[in-house]
Amino acid sequence: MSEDARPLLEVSGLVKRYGGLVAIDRVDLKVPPGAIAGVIGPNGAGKSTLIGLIGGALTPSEGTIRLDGEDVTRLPASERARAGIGRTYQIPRPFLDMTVEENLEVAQYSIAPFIGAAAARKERAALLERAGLADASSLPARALPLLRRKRLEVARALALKPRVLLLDEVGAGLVDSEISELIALIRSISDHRTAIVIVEHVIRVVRECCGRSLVLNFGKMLIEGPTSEILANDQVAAVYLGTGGARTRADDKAAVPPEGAIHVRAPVEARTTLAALIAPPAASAKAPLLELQNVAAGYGQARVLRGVSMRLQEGEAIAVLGANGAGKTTLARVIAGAVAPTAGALRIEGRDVAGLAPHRIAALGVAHCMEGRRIFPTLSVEENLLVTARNGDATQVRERLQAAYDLFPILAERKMQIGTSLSGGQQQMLAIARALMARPRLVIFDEISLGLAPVIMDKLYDALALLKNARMTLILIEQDVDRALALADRAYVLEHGVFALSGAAREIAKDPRLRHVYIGDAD
Amino acid sequence: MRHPTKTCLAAAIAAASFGLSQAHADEIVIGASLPLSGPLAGFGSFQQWGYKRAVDEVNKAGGISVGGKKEMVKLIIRDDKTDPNATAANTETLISRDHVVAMLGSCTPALVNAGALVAERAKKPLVTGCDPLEAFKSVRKWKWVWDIFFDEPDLASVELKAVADLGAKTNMKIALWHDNGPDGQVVGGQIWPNVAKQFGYEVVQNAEFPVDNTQFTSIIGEAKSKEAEVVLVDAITPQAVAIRKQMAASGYTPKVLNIEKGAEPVQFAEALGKLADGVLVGGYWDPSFPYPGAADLAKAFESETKLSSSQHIADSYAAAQVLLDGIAAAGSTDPEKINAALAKTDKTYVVGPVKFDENHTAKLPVVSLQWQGGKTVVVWPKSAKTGDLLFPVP
Amino acid sequence: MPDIGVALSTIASGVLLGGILALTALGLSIVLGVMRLVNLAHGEFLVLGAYAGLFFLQFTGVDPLLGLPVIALLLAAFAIPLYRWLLQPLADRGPEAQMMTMFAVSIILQNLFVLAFSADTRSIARDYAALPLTLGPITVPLIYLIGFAISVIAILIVNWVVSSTAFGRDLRASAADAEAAATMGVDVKSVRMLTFALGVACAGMGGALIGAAFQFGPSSGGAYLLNSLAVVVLGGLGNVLGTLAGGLVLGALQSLGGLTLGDGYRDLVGMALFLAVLAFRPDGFLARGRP
Amino acid sequence: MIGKAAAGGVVETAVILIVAAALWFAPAFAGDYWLQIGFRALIYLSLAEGWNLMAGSAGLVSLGASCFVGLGAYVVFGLLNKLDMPPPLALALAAAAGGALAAFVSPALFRLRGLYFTVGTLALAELLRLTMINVSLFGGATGIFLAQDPPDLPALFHCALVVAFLASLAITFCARTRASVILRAVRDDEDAAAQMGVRPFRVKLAAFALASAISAMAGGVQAIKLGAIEPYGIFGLQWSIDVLSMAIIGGVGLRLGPLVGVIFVIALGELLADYPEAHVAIAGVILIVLIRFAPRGVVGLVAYQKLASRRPATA
Repeated sequence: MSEDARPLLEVSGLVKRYGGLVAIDRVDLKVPPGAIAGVIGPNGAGKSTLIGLIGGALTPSEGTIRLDGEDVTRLPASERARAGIGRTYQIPRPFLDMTVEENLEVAQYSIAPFIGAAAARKERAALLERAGLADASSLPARALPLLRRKRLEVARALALKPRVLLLDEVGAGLVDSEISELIALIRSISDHRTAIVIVEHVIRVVRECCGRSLVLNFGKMLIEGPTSEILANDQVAAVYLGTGGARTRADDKAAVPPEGAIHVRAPVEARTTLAALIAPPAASAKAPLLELQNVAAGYGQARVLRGVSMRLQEGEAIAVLGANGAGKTTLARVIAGAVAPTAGALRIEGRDVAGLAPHRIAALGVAHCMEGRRIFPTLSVEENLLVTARNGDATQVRERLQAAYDLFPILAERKMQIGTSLSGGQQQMLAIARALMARPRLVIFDEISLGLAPVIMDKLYDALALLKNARMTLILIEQDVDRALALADRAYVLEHGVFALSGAAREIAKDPRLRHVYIGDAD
Repeated sequence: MRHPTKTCLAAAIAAASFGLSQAHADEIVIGASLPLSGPLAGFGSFQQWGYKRAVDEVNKAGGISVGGKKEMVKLIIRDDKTDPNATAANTETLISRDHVVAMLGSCTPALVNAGALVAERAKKPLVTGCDPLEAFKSVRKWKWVWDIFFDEPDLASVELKAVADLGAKTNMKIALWHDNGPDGQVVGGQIWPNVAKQFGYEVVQNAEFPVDNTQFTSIIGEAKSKEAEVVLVDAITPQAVAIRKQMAASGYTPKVLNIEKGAEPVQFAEALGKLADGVLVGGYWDPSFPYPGAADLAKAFESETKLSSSQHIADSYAAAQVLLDGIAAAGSTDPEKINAALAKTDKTYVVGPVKFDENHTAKLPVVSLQWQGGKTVVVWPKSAKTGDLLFPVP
Repeated sequence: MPDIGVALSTIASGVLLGGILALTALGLSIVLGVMRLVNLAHGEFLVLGAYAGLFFLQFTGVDPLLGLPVIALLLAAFAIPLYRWLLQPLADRGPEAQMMTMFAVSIILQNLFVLAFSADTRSIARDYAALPLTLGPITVPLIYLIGFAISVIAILIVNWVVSSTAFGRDLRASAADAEAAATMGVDVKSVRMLTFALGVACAGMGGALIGAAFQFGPSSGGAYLLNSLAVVVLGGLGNVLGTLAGGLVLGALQSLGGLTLGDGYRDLVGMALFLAVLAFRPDGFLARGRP
Repeated sequence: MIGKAAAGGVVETAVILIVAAALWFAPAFAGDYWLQIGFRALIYLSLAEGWNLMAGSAGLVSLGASCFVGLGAYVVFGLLNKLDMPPPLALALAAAAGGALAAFVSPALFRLRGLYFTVGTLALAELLRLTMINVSLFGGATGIFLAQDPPDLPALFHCALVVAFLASLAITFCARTRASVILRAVRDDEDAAAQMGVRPFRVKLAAFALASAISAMAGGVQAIKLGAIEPYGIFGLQWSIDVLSMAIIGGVGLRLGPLVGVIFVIALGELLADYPEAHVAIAGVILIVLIRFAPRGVVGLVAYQKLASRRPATA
């Protein structure tokens, strides 16, 4: 990395406007060959937009992008890919109906249609080996779990033999051991001819890989410099990391929440405020609110849950933990009725509800705050909330709306806006409020903190704590073990479709086997 | 790869097994492709009745003597869905799979010609009754196909002749509207302008429209603004209904309104009710015609089907009779001999005398009909008339 | 060049006719927008509505335009089993399966029309359908104005249902993300069934209007399907008010085309416009630019 | 993997060659009826192969087959009547015209994805038909007659065989070589494919133009056989619908789908020909049942059952 080496990737004065909204505002970035640059910032700061602009999926409103001195600003994505810019998607988009190997062929044959078959095969084998997918080469991509799909994203981008590689949140959702593998992989890719740009929430990846980093906030460059300095910078910590992510330091009020959103009232007051959103406890609680007995479920021939049993009493909060692909979300979908169990019993207050349509289960008081938020893009914020408010008269619905707006005042401000025009964190608040609008007996929160900045996670968990105090029955499905265990009464740990561990949250937190589940056999 | 191949094989065998079901050796097989569905399904059902009746009558009388042996006639009818491609395909199938000795035609030039071209190529006789002669002749010099129908110039001039003859007075301004189908172009584009001039009319408008057009407001508006008191229209029934309604809704009522082709079936009057009154249409047949069996034919149709009769039962019935007589005269199922016998046809049928000219056409005489109270009345020529002209159009 | 009275009358009729076209297209728009289904049997539903109007008049003696709500209900009742047995089982099978099923329904219906009602051209003969309405130099058919008014009212009602009622909210939520909607408590199957019924009911009303204003037969459906598709694309998929605007624009431009090039070019102008909009404003010409 | 696919391609090409060569001699012993059926099947096979290429490989569901059939027919008739061109040359030019029209309209049609493309092709066919009807140069609604006498049936059969052969070879190329990977990538996710360096527009255009050229050529052969064309028949929606139902009945995206679909639909038509009053409705019912119970078409049904019986409930 010589000083006079001209930058391989040079972004200058980049602006992206959507109507009146400025998603990227005059961003500059120079990455010389051999360097790895990090881009960090809170959710909604424009990081993925920046990747889209450099990759060519989006067209910039202003500014230029140069690859090795050549202006590629106006080239479509395909031409940029051919010129040597490879990217991954934050949410992997493999070609689902093609095999893993064929996914790589797409890139190979598009840049070199006449490459020798043997050479191409060798190249693919090497790439798959490197990405840890060698055993899956002839599986259809659809069969891969999320984590392996992410690896396929990287392998596929590498098959382009890119000079500039853009990695968008490849670390999200990985456990420690996997992150170590990822870091090793990134380092192995980096050589003196390649420039890499990493957008990442997992700070460890940035810290260990990136020489220099850029912090984005509200589409603007906040600061740029050597990564170690950036991470030590107080300003950065304030906007991005909040309090450093640890609940223990939640007393630090200096952190300005970028979403500025959640109104946290005193618990007592909260209880009355939230009353409209929480179903009163059943008069006579004979049977447990929710009971699963040896439930098995899956998709087609893939069995994901292989017999899980659990009981949940009214007013309890439980956490369901486990590595990626262990079946956590499938469990949530089974309880919500989106996936019918293939075996076993699913009871709500003693009534067998296995195979009941989702809307019937919802009518029994089960609300599901779905993974990925799933905000209806054609409905306004308020309409999104009203969709679930099905079991009340006009007055009750008004009370619930008021309560939801009290919980998340930002939603009241934006109630006439289209739901998906909100930022990620705000959308997550909307998703939570929407689940509550049903005035449910039980809420399943599925990965509500995924991809959010720590400070927003804190705020969301504050809201959950209020709910718990108000004796709402909760199921937390969570990657973030510490947060979930801090809130839950009990926890279940899924491994390969069965509960490997269960018990009081405090016990589980101390149990060494928990670590083993995540690190030992995780995949 | 292997299993689907077997499927193909099985399907092919299935296809083969029904292809082999052949006619009995002691039958004379004739066939027809008719529009039993699609826009022209109305014509097709009349034709089907006419064809079947002629064949049934012959069979009731013991069949036709071929090579000294009486044989029954078998009529195979296929639906062409008002699609010329299907007419052609049906005709091919009739010839190659059903081994017909001769065929009867479909209806309207597009469909008839499609089938006729196949018959011509396969050298099988085909007699048709629903293809105006000029449109028929314009296709080619026919060797195997015979057409019994009216001649467009006759039909095109009949109404103006009638109007002149019956002494109806107008401002002599005439508007001509016609579709751009084969017969529409011949009648409206070529014949009418000349005939109108002959009779001393001033042609103030000559408008052409496609066969599936449904909006005629600008055409009607123009005629109205040019004060045409005589309007001649050549259009199929749906358009005829549309035009009449839209004329009324535009407040335009000429003194003489003639709608060729489309105003002919009863459905025209049924769809329009009172609006149909006064509309003139050329006809080539009416049960009142003094030909053998004319009245009986209409009565038989009406008692069998409970529907109002149409002139299409007569031309189809006559066409089938001509063909059957030709086979009988040939005394053989050899296409060459049947074709030669057809050329010698000279007999009076239910539609009048039939004798083919060198173009393989036999012209039917044309009369002027007018809708009055939901029924057609022959208003001209005086020799055939069954009622008086309603003038002007109410 | 035609005289000014003719020109004005033609354009005025065109715009009014456009309103009627909008009603005929409304059912298609709803079904296409919510269920992503190109309902190839839409034209046949229109024809069915026209027959319903005709027989309604024959049996009850009540004017079919007054009986529109009854006709709408009849058609909706016809649509529900159709959806339940034919379309619902295919809900997760991509758009082609449902589209082809509706095509099969369309040819079956056409065939049944011929068998049951003969292939005759029909028209609902009402006196008001043959009356002109004159305003200065402009003459338009009275029935066009009546049809236009009915159409606007029907479209406004449907728009209100879709944008301001709980059912409309469920409908839009199901259209956007069916799985999430179901999880949020929406009975997606019922919503889709009712949406389909609503679409067919609208088609039935449009058909009865066509029956009174124009003429129809068993095979008239195809032409109306294409015109309706043009209206829907002009107005934007699933955009109820856009359908009205699309109808008006199509009607006006078609009559301009008819005026300057001849009536034969009406449909040609319509199709050219349709393709142009598809090419340059795929969300309909009303849509604001996509972000 | 790639080796296997390539080997499959070689085998497939060989099979096509052998079958085509065998069929070449069919007129010597098959009766006229079988030649007529064979001709129809070959024309439809060409159209259905093209459709399958677009839909199954590039995700373009077309309702515009009639557009290119009609175009091919008019081009061939024009060239034969006005320039007295030899038929093979006229057919080649018809194919070129089909490809050219596809290229010309693709910027408009490809802006649209999914349903819009389908609707767009439908409108395009209608636009072309209306143009032919209204412009007297093209014979208006009367259409055009072929001036010369059409060739005899065996010659026409050979013509159709050549078109179907070329179509099958082209599809084999697209399905068995590297092109297939690129095509499927575009079908699955256009944006992601672009990020892999694939140029989706060109790929879709290539598939669309190839299918259109094949369709136009098939339309030309059909027109020569008819001897007379007019817009309502040759641009009829029936073509598009027939092709679509054949492809769906056979199995979308499956190599043998078009062949099986064509045989099935033609056999069905011939079987029901003796029930003219209800045959359309019966065909409709059969279509509904097949769509419902054979989602991947007849081929998919058979293949899946074999698979299921061989290894129950694993994978």
